[in-house]
Amino acid sequence: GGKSLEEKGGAASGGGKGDIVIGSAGFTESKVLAEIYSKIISDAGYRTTVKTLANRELYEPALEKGQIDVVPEYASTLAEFLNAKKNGPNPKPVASSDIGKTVTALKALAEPRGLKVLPAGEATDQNAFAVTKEFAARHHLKTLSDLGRSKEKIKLAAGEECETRPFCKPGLEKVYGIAVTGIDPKGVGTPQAKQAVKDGTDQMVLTTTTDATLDNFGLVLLKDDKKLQNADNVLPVVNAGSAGDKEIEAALGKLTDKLTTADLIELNRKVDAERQKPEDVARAYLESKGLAKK
Amino acid sequence: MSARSCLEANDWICGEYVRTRGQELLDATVQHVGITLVSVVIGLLIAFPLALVARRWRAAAGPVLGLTTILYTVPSLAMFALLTPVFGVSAAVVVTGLVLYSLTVLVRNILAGLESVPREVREAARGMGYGPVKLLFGVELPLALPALTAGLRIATVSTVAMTTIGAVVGYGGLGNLISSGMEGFFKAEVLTASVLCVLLAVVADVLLIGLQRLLTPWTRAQARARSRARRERRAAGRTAKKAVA
Amino acid sequence: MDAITGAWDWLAASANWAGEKGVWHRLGEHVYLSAMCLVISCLIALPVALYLGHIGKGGALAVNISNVGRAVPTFAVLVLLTLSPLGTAGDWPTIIALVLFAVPPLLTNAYVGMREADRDVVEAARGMGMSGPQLLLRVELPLAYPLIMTGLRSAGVQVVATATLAALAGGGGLGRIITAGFGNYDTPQVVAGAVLVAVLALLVEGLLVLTDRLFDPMRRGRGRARKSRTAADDAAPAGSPA
Amino acid sequence: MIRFEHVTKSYADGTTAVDDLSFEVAEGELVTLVGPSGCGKTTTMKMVNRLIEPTAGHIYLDGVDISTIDPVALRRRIGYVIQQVGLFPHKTVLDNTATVPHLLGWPRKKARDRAAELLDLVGLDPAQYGDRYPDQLSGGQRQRVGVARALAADPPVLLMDEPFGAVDPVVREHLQTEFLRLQSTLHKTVLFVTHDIEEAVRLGDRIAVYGTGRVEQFDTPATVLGAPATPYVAEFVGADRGLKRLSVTPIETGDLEQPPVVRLDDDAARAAARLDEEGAAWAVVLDADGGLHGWVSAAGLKAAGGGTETGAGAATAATGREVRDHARRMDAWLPTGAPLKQAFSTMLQHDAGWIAVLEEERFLGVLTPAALHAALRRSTAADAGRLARDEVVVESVPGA
Amino acid sequence: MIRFEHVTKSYADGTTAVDDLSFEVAEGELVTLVGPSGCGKTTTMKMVNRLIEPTAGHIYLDGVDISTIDPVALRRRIGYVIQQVGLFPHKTVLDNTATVPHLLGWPRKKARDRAAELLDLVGLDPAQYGDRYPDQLSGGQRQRVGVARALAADPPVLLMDEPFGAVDPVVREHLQTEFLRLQSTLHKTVLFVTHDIEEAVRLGDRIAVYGTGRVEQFDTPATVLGAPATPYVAEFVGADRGLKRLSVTPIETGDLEQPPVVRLDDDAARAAARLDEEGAAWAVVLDADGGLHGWVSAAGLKAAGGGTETGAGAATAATGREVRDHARRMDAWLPTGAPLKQAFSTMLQHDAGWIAVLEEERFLGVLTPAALHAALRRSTAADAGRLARDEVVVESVPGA
Ligand SMILES: Nc1ncnc2c1ncn2[C@@H]1O[C@H](COP(=O)(O)OP(=O)(O)OP(=O)(O)O)[C@@H](O)[C@H]1O
Ligand SMILES: Nc1ncnc2c1ncn2[C@@H]1O[C@H](COP(=O)(O)OP(=O)(O)OP(=O)(O)O)[C@@H](O)[C@H]1O
Ligand SMILES: [Mg+2]
Ligand SMILES: [Mg+2]
Repeated sequence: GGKSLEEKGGAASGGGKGDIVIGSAGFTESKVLAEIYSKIISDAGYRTTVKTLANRELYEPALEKGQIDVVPEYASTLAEFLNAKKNGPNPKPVASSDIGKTVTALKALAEPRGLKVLPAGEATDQNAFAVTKEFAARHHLKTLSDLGRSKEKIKLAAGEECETRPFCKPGLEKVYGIAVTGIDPKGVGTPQAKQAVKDGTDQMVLTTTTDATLDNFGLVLLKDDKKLQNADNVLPVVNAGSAGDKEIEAALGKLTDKLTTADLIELNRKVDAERQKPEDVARAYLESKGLAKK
Repeated sequence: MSARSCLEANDWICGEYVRTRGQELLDATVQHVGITLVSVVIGLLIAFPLALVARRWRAAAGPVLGLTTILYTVPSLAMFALLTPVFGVSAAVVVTGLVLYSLTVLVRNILAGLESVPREVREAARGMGYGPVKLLFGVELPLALPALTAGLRIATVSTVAMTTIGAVVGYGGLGNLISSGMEGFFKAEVLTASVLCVLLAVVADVLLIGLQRLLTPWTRAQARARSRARRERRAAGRTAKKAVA
Repeated sequence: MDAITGAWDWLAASANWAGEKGVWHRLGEHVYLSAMCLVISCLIALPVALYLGHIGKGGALAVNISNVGRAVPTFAVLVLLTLSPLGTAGDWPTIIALVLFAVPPLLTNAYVGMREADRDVVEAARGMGMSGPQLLLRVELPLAYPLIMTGLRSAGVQVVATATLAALAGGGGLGRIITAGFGNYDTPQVVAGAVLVAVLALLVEGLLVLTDRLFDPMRRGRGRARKSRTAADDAAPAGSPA
Repeated sequence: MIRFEHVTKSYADGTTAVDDLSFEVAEGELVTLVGPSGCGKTTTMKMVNRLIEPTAGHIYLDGVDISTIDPVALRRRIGYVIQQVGLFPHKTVLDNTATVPHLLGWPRKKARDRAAELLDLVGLDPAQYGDRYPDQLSGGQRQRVGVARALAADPPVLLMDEPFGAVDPVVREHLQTEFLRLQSTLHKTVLFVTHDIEEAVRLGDRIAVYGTGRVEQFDTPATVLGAPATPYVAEFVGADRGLKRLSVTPIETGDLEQPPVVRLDDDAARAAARLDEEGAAWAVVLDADGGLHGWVSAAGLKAAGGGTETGAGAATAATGREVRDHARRMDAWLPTGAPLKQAFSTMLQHDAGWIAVLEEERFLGVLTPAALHAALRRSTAADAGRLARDEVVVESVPGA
Repeated sequence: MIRFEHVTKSYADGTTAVDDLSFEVAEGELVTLVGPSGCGKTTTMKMVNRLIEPTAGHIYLDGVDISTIDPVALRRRIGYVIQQVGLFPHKTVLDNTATVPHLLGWPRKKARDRAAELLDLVGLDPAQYGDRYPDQLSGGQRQRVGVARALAADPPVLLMDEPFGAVDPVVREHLQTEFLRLQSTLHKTVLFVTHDIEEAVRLGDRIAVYGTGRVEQFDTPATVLGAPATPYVAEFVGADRGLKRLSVTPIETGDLEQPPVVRLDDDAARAAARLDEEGAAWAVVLDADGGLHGWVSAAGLKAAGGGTETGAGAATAATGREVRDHARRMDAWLPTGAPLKQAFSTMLQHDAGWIAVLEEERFLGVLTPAALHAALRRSTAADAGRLARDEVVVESVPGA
């Protein structure tokens, strides 16, 4: 859609190349990433705005329609989402812990929808499980394997879907031998889910690796030492029509190359623990990596 | 240093938060007020004819009320998911959703208000040659105002609260802050935005009470006369005192 | 369209109705939760509204205060309650959040209804020597009845619709069908859940309308009066210029 | 007993509706309040059952200051017919009527029976109207239900604010009669507002005539009509108050004229001669026992008598010989003590220029229009001068 | 013109309120409806302005079937005073009154001025009451506002349902007078419900007496009173309907008596002699121009005349020589054509046994109670027989 972009750019005042809407999901990491994307793309000469939509159900259709042009995404999650969308609920999984295969599968699902999946980088934000510090200390837990060995009965705070997802309850039972007695459907990484673990109502909570509020609830992550989780590497997904430009791809590519999981954790921490604003955090990050235009 | 710690310590109340995010709070509040106002006004404009239809044709009453009920039960996520393709990602999505939600209360209360107009008053008006429209606006509506405003108050306050669910498409006013605060467990953000929300609701409610007072002077004729008499007495007392002095 | 046929299929599958996660069970939870909230709300709102409406004082303030309960999104209230010490108290956070939400329409409408009762009639009743409670129960309440019922119906429908939020706090109810659908990217299930909620709300509404008719203190009178009135209203001239 | 002591009521906007009112209604007395629209009658009533609190002054019921009585208990003792009727729209006519009995905890059956009885009393068939709602009644029917409702629990005190204002004369007459009948046995203490002076006169033991906010005259109906205390009262009770006195002035023996009296079996000729002698055109005819039979005209007697003398046939002579053969019947008569109004109406109704007045069976004399007029004038003068009636000589402008 | 043709109205519950009603109200005619409570008067009214639709039959207004007229347009032409008053509680008294002018789009100022004028007409000072709400008025005041409201836009047709039911006699009299004055210039077509037969008689060109759902008699007031068509009507208009005829029967020359007449400057002695001769106790005294001066008693004249003859002092003789010196003034008199009721009241008020009747300034004769009675009887008989009044000879039972 370069041509159309040029036309757009021509019409736009200020000599910009066009308007790009970056979508973000409702959680911190997505917001920061969206801000970073926004900065980079605007440095590349586009006019950008960020729109926050609660979840994928809302922004993905908007992305397909071109109401949103770019979204920071996670390879496996998006793949499964599109998989379900195409094949109905509970289809044969396409995502795995292998990032390459996952991205290939994702591309296959995305392209027919007019979505262009840009290359994935090293940074990942996978699902992860957390328990209270005391619980971990009492039972000497560092990894999920430790938990499996401890034979503790576990009530898991997660989404209802955990029941069937291979990476969740079935995986925990099969791969780690953890005795999951039940699922408390308080959502993935929601405050109430973490609170339930803190209160002792539940013993473990499903959250993400980059969750920076765990400290607030006195929780620690258990390491996924047997690679149960899918490869949820961060990658930009764009609407092929409205944001398929090489320039955008190139600009985002530079970022993807530099971004690491540690960076994500740090970014989240700055927002969720230090309570800085996402846009400030984004700017500071880009400057520190020398990606920002002066 | 201490201010910093209040943000980092994640206190419920944090001055630093208000200081650093003043603009953000203001923007959110403005957006909140705007969306609420537009939604309530449009809601009223739609609810009114619906109520009239329900009153005029008794057979329509069931379907109209049923429809507003169904609309109210559509989960907000689903509602917005359905509306976004139509309106794009915009405030219109939120406004439309809120309008549809507000109909339940408004239609019902307008209907109840209109039904409560005393018979002989209605009859006198019709006997004088009030046409249906004049009758409605000149007689029934003013007399239905108390019930109507009761509904409007509930609808407005509810809409103030429900505007926050607009956060799912990024147009939730203070709701954007509440949901992001909730997500990041940012207590000060959640509390400040919630308090602002409550304040907005209270202010809107008080404004509506004021509006109703203004529009229904007859209900307070007695009280007004009393206070005027009191004022005059006081004034008289003052002049008397002056005269003595 | 897919979603709708899918939802139909989902609803038609008997497997989805049975068991602990089945519709029947969720429906039971939902009804229980809604009824509980409605009853508690009535127990709180009606006495206050009737009393204040009867003495004619303090109503504006009470309505104002109760409205605060509705000013914060129920969802936020629910989460905050869950995070508070009450969080471990089972359904209570949900119930409290819903009660806060259901009280204002009940309170406001009942209060306004009481205040709007025909003065001549109330005066006649007072002149007859009705005590405060008698005046309230025998005259003002019946006269306020239509508006009270309006409040109850609004509250009822809204509570049924909003009780889906219980799912967010890990509670039961039809909301669970919806959230589970979301989690599994199962749109038909989401739609099916929403339809169930809508149907339940309609049923509740219908039930309340029936109760309304059944207990209407002047059910016969109103019906007849209405009939004759509309008869006159409807008799618009066939060939009239207007 | 109800006593007003310097009672004043000013409304919030400064209107003084009642100003320094003092009067007393004795136990078992029925006092009617009349006065111009807006003069404070309703306000007075409502202060008695404390629907309105006076701005100043005190009201006593049976000697107790009502401001010390619990309003609810007070109102239970007082039946109240509100001016605006104020029926309960949500209750049937029967239930409306049974309201106070219900309140007082009567058994359901008894309350309903009582209500039905009272509906009957006010002329509404309980079977036909009992189950209707007020909406389905005419204006006058509603008002009557209001009256029935106030009377249902038989309260010792009644406040009635224009209770019969919207009913037709026939029903009103019926209601007044019923009410007087009740009152004569039950002796309730009643304040009764009416705009109908005739009603005030008919029902009231005393009448309170209100000026604006004040009582201008408080006296018996006859006195108010006959001797208005002020020109204002005179105007209010009406330019035709003399006529209204017709209803309150009784026929007295002194007012009667004594026309010639003949017996049925008197000889016709002799009777004719007597009339001739007295210069009378007619005579009253009594029967053998002294009861009223009718009248006979001088002309008729003379014609008959002449016929006999000039030698007509035996049959004529036989039929013409006695007064009986010439007398005409006259059934109408009045007892002494009947109001003059009745006398007047009866005369007109029977198209007569006089009416006989009897005491028991005994003929006392006849009342003629002129005598009626004189009686009325005398009674007016008597009340004005507060004299016994027979002390008054009507002579200022002589009668024809 | 309003014409009812076989109009029937049955309510939903089966009550037939109006049954096959047919009558006609002429253009500019005022017809009063009287009848027992619940007989269908209000129903009749409401059918005229289509607040109620008849079950059967047709109503024509100026020849047009009203069912073909848009109800709103129809009602704008018809002023309606509702029985329950029905003021708008949310509007001030002034705004209530200005309602229809506003509806008709009069300029604001004009509408308000007109409203103020009408409030004045019904006896409510616009400055004092204009800004009040109905709640702050007494019952009678509310009703008057209702009347003012219906009259405000000067509609050619009026429906008035007991418009003066709650006001006192003085105000009512005032309202009636004003209303008659308006009617005499504006000639509206009016249906007027009242429970006050006197009002019906006074205001109505014709009276429709309702039985239950039907018109029992529809005729002029005098006929209805004098010759009730059925016993029912007779009972309804009252046992004292003869008395009520006082208001509708005018004084006619034929009713008058001719007492001796003397002039102010007649010689007293000669006048005394004349009275003696005629056997009269008094004489009417006229002044030099033939105008009424007063009366003189035979006894007074004789005493004076006797004095002169028996040679009293010159002074006495001088003062006693003319009638002037013995005559007493009598200011009250009546014009011919005044109703008998007025004559009766005036006689009582001036405590007189007779009243002079003048035509312009000319003395025609005097009315005495007996003559008044005779006149009343004659007029009743005339109406009953539908005869000219002077054809009737009152003799059935002679006067005293
Ligand atoms: N809505 C109704 N349903 C049934 N019957 C009714 C209804 N309205 C009036 N009626 C009956 O119809 C009859 C006529 O009523 P209407 O109001 O015309 O009487 P009215 O002559 O005006 O009496 P009033 O002088 O007491 O006002 C009454 O017997 C009344 O009970
Ligand atoms: N709430 C009020 N505020 C101010 N003035 C009032 C109020 N109520 C009544 N008034 C005035 O007080 C005066 C007395 O009213 P009240 O109702 O006692 O009159 P009433 O004698 O019953 O008259 P009616 O015969 O017309 O019913 C009236 O002039 C009225 O306008
Ligand atoms: Mg009054
Ligand atoms: Mg009527």
